[in-house]
Amino acid sequence: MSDIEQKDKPATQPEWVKDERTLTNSALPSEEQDWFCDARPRRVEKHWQVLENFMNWARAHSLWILAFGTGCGAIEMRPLVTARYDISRLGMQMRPTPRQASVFVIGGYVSLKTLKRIVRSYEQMQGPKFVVAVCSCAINGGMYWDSYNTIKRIDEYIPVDVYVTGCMPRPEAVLAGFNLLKKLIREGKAEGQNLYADKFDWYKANQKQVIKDWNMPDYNW
Amino acid sequence: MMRLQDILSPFYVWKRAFEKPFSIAVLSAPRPGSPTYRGFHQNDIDKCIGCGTCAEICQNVSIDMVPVKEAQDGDSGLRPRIDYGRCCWCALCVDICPTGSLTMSNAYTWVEEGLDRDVRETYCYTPGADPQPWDDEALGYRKPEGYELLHLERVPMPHLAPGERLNSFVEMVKGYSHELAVQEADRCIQCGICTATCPAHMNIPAYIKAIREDKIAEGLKILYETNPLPGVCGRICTRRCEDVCALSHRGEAISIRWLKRYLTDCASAEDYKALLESEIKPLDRKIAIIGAGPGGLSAAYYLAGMGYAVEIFEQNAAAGGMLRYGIPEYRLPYTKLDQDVAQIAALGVKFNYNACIGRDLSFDDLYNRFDAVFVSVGMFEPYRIGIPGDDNAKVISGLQLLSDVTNGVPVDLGRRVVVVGGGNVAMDAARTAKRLGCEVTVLYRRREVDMPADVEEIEEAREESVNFIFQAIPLEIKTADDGSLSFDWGKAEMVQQKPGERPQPILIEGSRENIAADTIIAAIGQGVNYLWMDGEASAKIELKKFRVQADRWGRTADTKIFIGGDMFNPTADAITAIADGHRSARAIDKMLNPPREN
Amino acid sequence: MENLYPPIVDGKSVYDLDSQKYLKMWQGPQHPGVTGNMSLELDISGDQVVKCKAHVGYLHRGFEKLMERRRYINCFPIVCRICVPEPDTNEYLFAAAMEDLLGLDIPERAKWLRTLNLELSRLASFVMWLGGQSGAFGMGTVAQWCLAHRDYVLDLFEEWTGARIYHMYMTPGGVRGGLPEGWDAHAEKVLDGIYKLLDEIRHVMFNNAIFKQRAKGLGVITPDMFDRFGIVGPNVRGSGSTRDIRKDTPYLIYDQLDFEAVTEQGGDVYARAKVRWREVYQSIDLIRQILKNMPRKGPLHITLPNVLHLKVPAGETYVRAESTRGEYGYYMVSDGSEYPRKVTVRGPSYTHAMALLEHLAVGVNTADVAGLMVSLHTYPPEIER
Amino acid sequence: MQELLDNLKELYALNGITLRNPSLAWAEVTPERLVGLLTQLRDAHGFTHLVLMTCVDWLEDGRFQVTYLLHNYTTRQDLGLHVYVGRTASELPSIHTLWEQGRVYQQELHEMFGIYFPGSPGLGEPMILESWDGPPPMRRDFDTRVYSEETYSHRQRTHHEPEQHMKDRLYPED
Repeated sequence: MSDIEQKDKPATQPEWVKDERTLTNSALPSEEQDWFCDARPRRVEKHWQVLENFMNWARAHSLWILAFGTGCGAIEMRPLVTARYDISRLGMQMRPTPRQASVFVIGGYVSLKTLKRIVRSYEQMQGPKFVVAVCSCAINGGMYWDSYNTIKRIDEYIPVDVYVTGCMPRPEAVLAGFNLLKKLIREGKAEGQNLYADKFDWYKANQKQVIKDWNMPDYNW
Repeated sequence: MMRLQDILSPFYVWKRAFEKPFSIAVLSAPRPGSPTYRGFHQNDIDKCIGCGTCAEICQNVSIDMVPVKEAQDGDSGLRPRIDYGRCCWCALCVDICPTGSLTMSNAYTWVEEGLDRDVRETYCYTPGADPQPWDDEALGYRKPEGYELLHLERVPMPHLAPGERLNSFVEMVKGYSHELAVQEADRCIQCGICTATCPAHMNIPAYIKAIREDKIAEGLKILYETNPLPGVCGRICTRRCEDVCALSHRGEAISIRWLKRYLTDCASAEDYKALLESEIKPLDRKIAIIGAGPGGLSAAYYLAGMGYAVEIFEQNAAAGGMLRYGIPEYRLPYTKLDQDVAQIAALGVKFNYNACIGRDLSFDDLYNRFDAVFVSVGMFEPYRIGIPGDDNAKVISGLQLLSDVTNGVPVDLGRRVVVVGGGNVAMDAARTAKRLGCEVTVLYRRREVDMPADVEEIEEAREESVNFIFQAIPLEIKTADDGSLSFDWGKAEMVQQKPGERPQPILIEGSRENIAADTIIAAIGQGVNYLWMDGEASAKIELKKFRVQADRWGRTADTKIFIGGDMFNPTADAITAIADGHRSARAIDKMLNPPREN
Repeated sequence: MENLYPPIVDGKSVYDLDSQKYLKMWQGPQHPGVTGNMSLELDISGDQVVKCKAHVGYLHRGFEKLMERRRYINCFPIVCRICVPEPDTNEYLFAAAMEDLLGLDIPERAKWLRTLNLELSRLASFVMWLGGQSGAFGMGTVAQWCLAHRDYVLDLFEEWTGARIYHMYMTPGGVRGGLPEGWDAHAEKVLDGIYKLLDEIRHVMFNNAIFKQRAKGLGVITPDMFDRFGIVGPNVRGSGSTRDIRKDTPYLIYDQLDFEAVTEQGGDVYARAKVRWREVYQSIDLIRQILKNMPRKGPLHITLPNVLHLKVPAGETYVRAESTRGEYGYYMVSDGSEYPRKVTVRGPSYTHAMALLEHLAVGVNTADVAGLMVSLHTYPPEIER
Repeated sequence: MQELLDNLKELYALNGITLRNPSLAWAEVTPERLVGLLTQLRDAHGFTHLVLMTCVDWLEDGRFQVTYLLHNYTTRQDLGLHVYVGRTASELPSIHTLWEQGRVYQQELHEMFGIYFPGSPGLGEPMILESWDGPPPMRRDFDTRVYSEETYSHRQRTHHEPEQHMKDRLYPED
């Protein structure tokens, strides 16, 4: 991945506060200062290995999906969570709020307007959190490769742990993606959250490059 | 108004508790896709010709053509590489594939871990070349039977009926009308595979496009870029381009030759004139060209276009060479040839007729007077049959007959004519004899499939009720008492002498049959007349197996002498001669390297 | 006009939205109570919605722009993406508009197969809608049943066309292939299952006291609103109208099928649910009729001029079909070139989810907004394309 | 249909009347007479249903063609009205008072083409596009492909054209 050049900024500001469009606590009236989190995301350090293995095992068996149908991929999530494919057998279910969810399924193409909501939702999810990108549109633009309003690669904006290609991918293919995710989690390789923390500036710069009316805190925790 | 029933009714759902659940056991073994599922692509890499039609129709630009094999005639060596970050599984690529090599398996699962890598690279592969688990999957989407995005059948060319054409030398192929030509041009998929195979590398897709868009003047200009005798080639070209046409794999090739003919036929005099309008800066260099056949005319056109002063020396009374004296008028009307020649003459090329080098003029003289000499004298020396009695006056060569008819010399063939040979000259001679009112029998040493003549020519000869005797080896020609000829021949069998080579006809011992004839026409090939190599100038030129040695640019051992045409190239057809002329013209230009402005 | 925004008395809004007495609440885009990726901006007083504004555009891909630069044949795979749950209407209408401009008539058998495809797709969409409507009122059981049965229909599609969701089956000029062997029996089994399911839905949903209490009288559409808001499809049929394009201006072979437009009185959520529930019966019946009467032999496709450089004569046309949501239309303008000049998609959700929903949501309990929105049967992708 | 159009032709100066088929006709009207005509069609002639409103950009002619398609539920006929308006500072009368959904259509046309409809509620608010800083994207002079390539990262193609590739490989010097 190519790194975006870092802009020069006054040393007094945190380096990831990119421009004046960003909302910061200090800019708000005092009674509203606890609205936003001013901190940047932090790496989550590993526990003691045995404990970590146990935690990973537990995480892998309790994946709660954020019920946010971002694109046409959402249509195959419904059979997946209902009787026919019934992924509750795998300890997975849909949750209506990011606070309760640990898996974000990006369903295909992402328009600019949705990208903003995706970033907010992703940042509001509590760690450990994982992203599964389904459909070819999330990989390289898919059939909207020349559309002015959809981004072409979701991994430039949020870290993606697992990809599933297809248009639409069948529920079984999505399921295979979840199985791979579980495997990665058990092996301790699903480190998207830490990647986001490490390369936060890069992700932010990419996000701000396409979201022209950035009017929220840089990190919506 | 609430009723008790409304409160109890939902409990109906409890009965479902005793029913079989909907859930399927997908968790252990995923269900396979249906037998016609549109999954990941498969490609039969040997069947694929790399025409790129799949990439052309893909609206997602998900198909790239990448080199996998060596390019060769009819195969670009490219193979489609598919990006599954773009593909939408619409299967238009499968539907349109001209060879039918591209299909889809019913495999649908492909997951990748995504962190810190560019998945766009992993989600790309060349089906058939990069091994994938589903390569041998028998199920999956295939183009449904009878469903066709391409037009596999050629628009039929109107011909004169056999009965009609036997009476005259009027051109038998009528030519496409505007509608038919556009319809035929519309079939073209513009892949460009044919361009490499055409000896002259004519830009075939471009001029077919011009026909489709009804831009005749533009099309004519494209033709003249690589071929100064388009009117001729549009009629008698051996059209190797059509052999490799992408559509010929499952259907009939585009009638490239007839489309070219359509262009020249419907181009107006203004269109032709417009081609001459670009200004040519005359150069102070003179080129002599020996032989006004296709090779010589082509070289003359391009050299004159570059500004050279070009003079052509032709032994006959008119230009065209084999085109005029070897091809009967019902295939190539002289007016068409004259038109193409006139276009070349209009560039300022000087024609010297009845000027045979070695007889009327000396080669040394030309060599000294001109800056370069291009020799394309063609092959006008017919071979003899080489059996006892072939020196009889009633045994004539096919070429003799054809040129006599061209020159208007009265010929008397009698009633029964036997033609020996299986090439195009044999067919032309046979059909010319037929038009002169004879009964014609063609004798050929090998089988019909081995005949070097065009399939269409054989077919048309049959329609004109020419008889064929195959696997017949000539033995002897005797004169009967009534003055007619008696031709003895023996039956041959085809023997595979070496594996991989074509079978040879071997005379069956003791077989001897007889056919009566008034005239026997030998059309078993021609050789080169080396009369022109008389003086000192040509001393440097090497001959090997009766062939002048030169490189592919026609450069001989003497830097000033270039050769081309039938006497040089092994295929001995008009389009190759034209290509030779064009190539040599550029080689001559390079050799002389005259000063040019800017 | 007077009902669209909060009531105005003496030139002032009854609800003073600037007084901060009202809570502003966003429902969506990430919310289980909206259909797809769109959002509602609600002003609430207590439990009651006093103002609703629909926000769309989360799924905008610029189809009409993309189609301007794609050849006609290349538009055919992308149009089905305009509506995810019922893509076939798009395929049919695009093909129909193109065939109208080209002056083509497709083979009889292709017409039957197209009708079958459309009807099956309507069936799947309605069944999924029933699940959505019940789910929006908290009856998850029906949603589970419906989604599973819809999946059986998708299996039928997969067997027939080679794909579950985006079938890309109706190509301009006809259809891609015939029915596979044994498909009829498989279809009959699935239809039978849905037929039984419908009866269970009647017990669990339509006879359910809770559903009746919540759905009756909610979101009433009155006949005077039909044309003012451009309401079409089951939404008007739930208010006593018999407008049904399949019946009124028959296309394909609908005129050879025996059916009547389904209509209910009441105009509320309950009536609309009833209409759609009955339409599933109708679809099953129509599919059975088609399978019974369909010609089994004959050409499926006419060969178009080479699709790689197909030019469509200049002109403009409008074709319409009855989708599950009502009138779906394609307005196609050709300038005689290889690319369409303009293709405008008229999705029924366009008016339902914007002007109409904003109107109906006023005065509704917050908890019922989801149910109301589902009852209008809107799919966001066809609003913004 | 023909009869109706003949009647209206005089009154509303209709132009370019084309009958595509017995139930679908197109006609051209000037912006000034548009609202009057639409009102009369709706109230007097039964064309009560506004099917759609859309715009076709005739870049070559330098004008927009705004199409109003009306449907008559009684006679099952469609009538499409074309209104031509220049591509710069385009302005058309608003029809939101005639049909509620006219507001939505007008909002979209304003956003996608930059046509101004005075008086239409919420016209200036972004509807579909958010944070869009380019020209109205549905205009033909806006090239979505170029924009997309400049704004987003794409895979580099490795495509070879067969014809050129064969030339490079088989006869490079010809």
